[in-house]
Amino acid sequence: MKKNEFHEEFIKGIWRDNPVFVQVLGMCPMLAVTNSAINAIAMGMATFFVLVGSSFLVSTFRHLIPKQVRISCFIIIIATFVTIADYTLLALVPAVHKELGAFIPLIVANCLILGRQEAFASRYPTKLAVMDAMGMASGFLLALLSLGSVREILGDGALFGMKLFGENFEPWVIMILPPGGFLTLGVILLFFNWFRLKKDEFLEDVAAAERGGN
Amino acid sequence: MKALRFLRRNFEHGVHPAHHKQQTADLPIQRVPFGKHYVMPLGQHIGVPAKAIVAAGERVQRGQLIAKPGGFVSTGLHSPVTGTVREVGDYRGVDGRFAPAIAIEADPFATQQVDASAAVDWQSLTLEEFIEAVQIAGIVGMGGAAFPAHVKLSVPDGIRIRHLLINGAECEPYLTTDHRLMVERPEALLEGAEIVRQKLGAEETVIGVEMNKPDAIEIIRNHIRPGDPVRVVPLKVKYPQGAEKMMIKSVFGKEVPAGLLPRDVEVNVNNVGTIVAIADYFLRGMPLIERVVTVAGPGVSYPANLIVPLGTPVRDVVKFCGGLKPGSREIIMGGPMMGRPIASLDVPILKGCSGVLVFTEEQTARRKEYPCISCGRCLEACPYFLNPSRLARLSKSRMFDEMRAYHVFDCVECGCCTFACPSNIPIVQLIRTAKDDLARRKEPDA
Amino acid sequence: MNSLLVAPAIMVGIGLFFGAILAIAQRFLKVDEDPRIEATNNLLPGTNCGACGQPGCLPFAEKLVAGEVDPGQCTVSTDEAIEQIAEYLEVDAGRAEKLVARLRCNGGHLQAHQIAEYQGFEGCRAADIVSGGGKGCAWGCLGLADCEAACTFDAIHMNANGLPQVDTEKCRACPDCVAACPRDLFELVPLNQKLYVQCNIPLAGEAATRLCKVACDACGKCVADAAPGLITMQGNLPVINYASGGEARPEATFRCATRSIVWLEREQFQEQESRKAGTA
Amino acid sequence: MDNLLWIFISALLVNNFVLTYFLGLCPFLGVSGSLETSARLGLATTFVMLVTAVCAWVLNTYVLIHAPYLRLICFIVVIASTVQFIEMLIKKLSPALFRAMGIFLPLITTNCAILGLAIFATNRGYGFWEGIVYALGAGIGFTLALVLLAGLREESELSNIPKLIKGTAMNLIIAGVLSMAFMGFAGLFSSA
Amino acid sequence: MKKTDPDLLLFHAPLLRQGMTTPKAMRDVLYALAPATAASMWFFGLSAALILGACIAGAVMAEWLFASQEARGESLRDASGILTGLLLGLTLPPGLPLWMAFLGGFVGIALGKVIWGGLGHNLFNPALLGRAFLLATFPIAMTTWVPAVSDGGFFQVYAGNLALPFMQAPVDGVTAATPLGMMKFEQEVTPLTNLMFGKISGSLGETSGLLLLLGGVYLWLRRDLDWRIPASILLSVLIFSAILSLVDAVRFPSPLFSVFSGGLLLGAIYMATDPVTSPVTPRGAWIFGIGVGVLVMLIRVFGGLPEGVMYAILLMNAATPLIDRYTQPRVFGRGTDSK
Amino acid sequence: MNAPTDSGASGSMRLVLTLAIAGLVSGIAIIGIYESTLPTITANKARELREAVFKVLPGVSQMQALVYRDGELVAVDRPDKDEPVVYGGYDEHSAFVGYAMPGAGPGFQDTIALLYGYRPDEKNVVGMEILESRETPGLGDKIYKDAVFVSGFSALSVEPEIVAVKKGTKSRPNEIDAITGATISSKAVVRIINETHADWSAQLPEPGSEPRLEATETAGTEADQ
Repeated sequence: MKKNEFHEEFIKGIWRDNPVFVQVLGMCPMLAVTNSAINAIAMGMATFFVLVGSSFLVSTFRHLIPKQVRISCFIIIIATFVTIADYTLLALVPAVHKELGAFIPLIVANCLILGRQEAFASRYPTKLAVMDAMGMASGFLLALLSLGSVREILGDGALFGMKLFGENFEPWVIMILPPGGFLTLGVILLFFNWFRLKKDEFLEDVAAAERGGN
Repeated sequence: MKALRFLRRNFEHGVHPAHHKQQTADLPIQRVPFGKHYVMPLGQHIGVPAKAIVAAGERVQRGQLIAKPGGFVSTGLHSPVTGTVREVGDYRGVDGRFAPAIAIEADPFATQQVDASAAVDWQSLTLEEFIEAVQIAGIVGMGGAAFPAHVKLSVPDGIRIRHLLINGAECEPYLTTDHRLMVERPEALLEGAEIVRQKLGAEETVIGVEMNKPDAIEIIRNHIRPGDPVRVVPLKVKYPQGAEKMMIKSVFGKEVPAGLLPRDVEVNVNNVGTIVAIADYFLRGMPLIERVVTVAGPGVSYPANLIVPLGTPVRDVVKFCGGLKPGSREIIMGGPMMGRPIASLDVPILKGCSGVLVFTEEQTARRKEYPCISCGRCLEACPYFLNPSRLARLSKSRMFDEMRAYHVFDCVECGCCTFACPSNIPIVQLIRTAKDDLARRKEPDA
Repeated sequence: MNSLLVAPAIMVGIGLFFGAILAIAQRFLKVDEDPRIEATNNLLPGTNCGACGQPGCLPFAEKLVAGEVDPGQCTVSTDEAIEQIAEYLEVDAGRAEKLVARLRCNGGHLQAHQIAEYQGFEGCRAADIVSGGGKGCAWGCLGLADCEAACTFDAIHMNANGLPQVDTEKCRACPDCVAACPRDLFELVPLNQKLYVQCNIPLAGEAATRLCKVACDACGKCVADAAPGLITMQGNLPVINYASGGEARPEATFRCATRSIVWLEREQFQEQESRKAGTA
Repeated sequence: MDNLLWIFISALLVNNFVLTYFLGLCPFLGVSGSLETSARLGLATTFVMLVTAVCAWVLNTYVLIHAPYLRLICFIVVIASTVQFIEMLIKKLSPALFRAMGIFLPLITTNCAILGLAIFATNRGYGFWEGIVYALGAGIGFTLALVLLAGLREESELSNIPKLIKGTAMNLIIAGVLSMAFMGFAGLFSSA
Repeated sequence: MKKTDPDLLLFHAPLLRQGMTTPKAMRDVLYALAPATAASMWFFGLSAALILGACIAGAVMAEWLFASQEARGESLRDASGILTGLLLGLTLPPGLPLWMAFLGGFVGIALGKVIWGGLGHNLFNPALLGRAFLLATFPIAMTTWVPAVSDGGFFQVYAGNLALPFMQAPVDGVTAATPLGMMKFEQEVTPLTNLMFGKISGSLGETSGLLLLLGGVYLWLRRDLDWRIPASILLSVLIFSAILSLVDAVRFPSPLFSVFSGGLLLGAIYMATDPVTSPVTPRGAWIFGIGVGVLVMLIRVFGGLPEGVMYAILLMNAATPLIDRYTQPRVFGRGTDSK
Repeated sequence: MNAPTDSGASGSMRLVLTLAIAGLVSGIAIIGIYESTLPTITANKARELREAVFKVLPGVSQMQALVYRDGELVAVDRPDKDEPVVYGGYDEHSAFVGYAMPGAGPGFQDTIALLYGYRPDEKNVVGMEILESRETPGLGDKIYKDAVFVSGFSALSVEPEIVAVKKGTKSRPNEIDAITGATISSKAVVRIINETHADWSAQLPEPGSEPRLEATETAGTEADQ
């Protein structure tokens, strides 16, 4: 039972409550840095680190933080983690950091992170909170990666920098430009909607069949 | 500048439908023989329905008062025939709904004469008595709206009427009732106009006639005695020239402010038929029990201009005109632009019904509706300068409340937009739908 | 410069400075408002993300308290938090009985005939203004689905007979369909009131049945068969008065020749619904 | 002067915050449902951006030269507090103004466009006036994008957009098209 | 009911209609474009036909693929998809690979029309959307211009046309700059007669100014076109460039050059006037046109691109809902306060 | 939720204290990470800069930062913030070779930042490297991806100023072929170099009297570690 619960918290973030595809949160980094798969992963990892770290802290100290200043405290905690992530990336992978540019500090303003603190971490015990954060962050990472891959494959004919289609491929430049970000995410959401619609239809058909059978 | 506009005798926008009047324009008015069944709905006018004062089985004379006005905005009702009241009950009306009506069975042996001695000496009446007489006589606007005439004639204190404008435009295609009245009864028209002008204290009478009726203009001009304050103003042929406010714009160059009435620009507008009816009542003692109806359209075997007793079922009228041609599909009460289609041939002719038009499959073949491409033709057509395209889109999306901001209630449903629409969108219907919804939802607050 | 000291010093300084300013500001600039707004706001995530369409959590809370929005519109909150808000705000609004929309007409295509063909915009109200849309009965359901379009909960679907089928599970008894119907056929009725009159024709006898096979002809048998006082005839239609004390029982419907008074188990047009399910 | 013009045009059109930097997307997608709300939010954002530019400049000049590593945390805390303070002030002083603009202030605080403005302005080493102009351009650009999207969305409410697409997917695609149209401004005044 | 009665029809008045219908209007635009289309084939040979064909095929394919079953035949019959394809094709360079042209038509309809709910609901001009997509996606191919066919005759096909799908076009030997490009980057002015009669390089449909004007006059006579829009676009471009050339006649183009070069005529007469995506109110049409004109000149003269008609129209498309909203006509009998 | 009732002085104090403590802890954490990553980051930056300088100034193996102070160009250890700086490049014998001059300005999309090598003795640009740009992929980005264009800067006279001409029409030493289809971006690069050069030309000393390499400040030693 207990195990299931953890499991559940983790899974829901990846699929059922996917922060990007379902809740439509954290769009700024989502679109800005996904012009290549590598950038997407770097951003995803940074977000993962910040989200899990701050969820852990917030959940641990949730009884000590007064209600009125909780948002300020959350922000301070998040900003600290972001700064840490920023400097770490800068030191370890300067090339990637240069690509991501100002968007690493902007993780602070990602509603996903603050939202999880408020909605989950500040109300639930540490273990659950961390599981939830990991699930959400993984879902976010997954979304970033899928968007980044699509954009890189079409926009550069490559994935993780490796050319896929040979030299003569005509890249779809728009994909790595801003409009491509909007359009790709729009189309992906479309597919998501379509999938959910089909699923609902399927479930309804099943239900109707059962009713008919009875 | 103002003088120039005066010369133009026009209003802005509007449309130019083919007028189709040649079918009946030269046919003299005929009288329909009396039939058997008559149904007189109590609410033939805008406003409160009349109150029946007869009961089933009672014998009534032609011209006898059978219902009293139910309030101020209400008129009297007179029996169109001599006969027996069969029932006071619910009958289907033009709008498809059932409403209280007096059903009368005509006496086949009666002479159906009206007592001419009932004429009233209008000059001896005070203004109040005059207005009450018009109300009892059951006279309403005969152009189609059926607005009680006496209400229009009651001018509040402080407002002065300087011009009596008589509407002889008859801009609706097919219809020729006013045309024929002007040609055949110019004396009655001028007599009636004089009565109303004197009672209102107006300075002059202006008769506005579209230029496609030169014979009518000619005849009326010939009947005007020198020195009479009457003039005939020929108007450009354009729909809806006969709409009250459009005509005022054309004739006087004045725009009646939205929400206000012609009297606010010192004008009183009456239809030719209304004026003739007033003359008939005061000079010949005949209340409003019959009217001239144009029966025309491609589905009618013998088109005609007819005097029809009110309450006559459409069926009898059509039968008199040789019945319906095969393939007849739609029957419209009134003109083709603003008239109402009827659902059943048993619907009676009412006071406001100026025409019975029958259309065949050819005219009514289902028109494919295309999406609105915002071409703007409706805006160019709307004489009220509304944005019909947007109103229709809002109505389709059921965003009725938003339509207020686009002045949906200023729409007079003249049909210009729908006429002009290349996508065949039923714009007027959509606007009426919204008005209907808005009006109904307003009630709980009031 | 000793950065090891500078950083904490600045942080503490900023923290103290703004903490103090805000604390003072809160004291002196406080504006009185509905305490429920504050409380609701505290239950919200406070992310001010704007995903709900409101400009922030506080405005959302204000709208919540004003009853203009649903707690569920906050996409960031957890389900529990939403429930909590709903509980907090609805303490006094506990509605015991579930109401559903019922249609006062049973005259679909099969029972009530058209006297003329309607052509134009597919909508009840639009059709109604064109001489009543050609339906013989001037009071009955036009079957052009204005209610289906108006229903925000997807609870109304037109059935094969051209009548709106209300899904009692989904129906939230909002008055949308009541307002949408140009013939005022919908009413909100408790789900457990099973005796129901399905006709709106104020005519009696043959005049009514000529228009519709299932019209109430005002014969009065149901009045006689029901508990005394439960049903009365008003304007040629039976009116059921539950407050009269008489028990509503199916017997009242047994002698109705036109089936215009019925005993509802759950859905209103059961036979069509089961047929549809069977074929699906 | 040329430089200031270019900074302004660049932030306003060429590098519109929403359409090319994806900043402030949450309100862009969330609040753009109604035109009036959008316009107000846009104006309020522009105002906060101006305040932020001043704050950022003050912080950069007087505080952060001693501790550059505190940039992020200082920005966010100071901006948040300042905005909250202004919000309270407005609420007290002018309820009308508060209703018109103030209710958007908290939403703006955590809007990444604001933080982004501070960070970009710092990265580019903008001085006081450059920062102000940049904020003005970015704010008006944000308002422009928001109002355009709101107009398009309100209009598309009347269209029969397939159910499948309606909602965020549609808004994103509209934003994508807008972003594509804004590409036409590339290079504007850069050669002047 | 007595069976002798005919089955009456209820159809809301007015029963009378004027003759014009929407598909007829669409076809009128096709007819109006016929001379310019023929000219494009005259100048660019078979390539022109191939590109136009590919665009139309892409557009129609998207229409067909995404339309619901019942709407399928309809959307094809109203000719709007074909029109979109044709218009798009006329804005493309003659040497463009065919697969790109096809993609442009497809995307134009899919993103520009289908997702909005079909004809009449789109807020952006689908043809221009397709072109904007292509320009952003394949910037090189879309800005590589080839000179008109010289002696090879009609059946000479540009090598670029036949590139395999998703592959780059082979580098064509000869390229030529458009008059606008030459003006912008080399300050070289092309003689006006060449602009009018098409002896220039450029996109398929923009080469012959006179034929485009001819089609415009036809549309105007047929009342299929809101004359205010092209009038205000051309006027504002004329005035704007007149002022500029007064300032510096060498750096800035002359007014007539501005009007006849590039896609301005094509855009002003056939794209900006797309009724669906332009304001419906008369005052709105003026504002729209002036906006397009000013933006075109702004982008051409001060921007980074030689041509800005497409972007100008798309941007004003985006502003159309706002323009429409704030330029509602004054209602009869109401003062100027009407919203 | 019971906050409004007990918002006395103690309540406020607690809020302020919580914030202060949070700030304190966070400050310590940040300073920790900053201090621990600083050497690496500094080294990275220095290496990048050095590589760029060496690239734009062929034959250079040592460098130092130079700023213009009190009417002359002097070598500095660390230039002040907002102080314009050039880098002097020296060969292995510590002889002056040329300047590496950073410039920035508006490009097609956004600011372009670049570094170019300049040899005052030849009055030639001898190399150019784009440090930062957001030019259009496939077009504008050729200003650093197109080898032909970049190599065009390996011997380019600045007298009277550099001129970008249509591809294939270069005929004078101060002309460079622009990139087809990316004229604006190419011209932007040229303009940035021209402007930077104009800014500095008065401040650079006569050829031959450049500041000497200050041995203690060789950038080379640090990077070798």
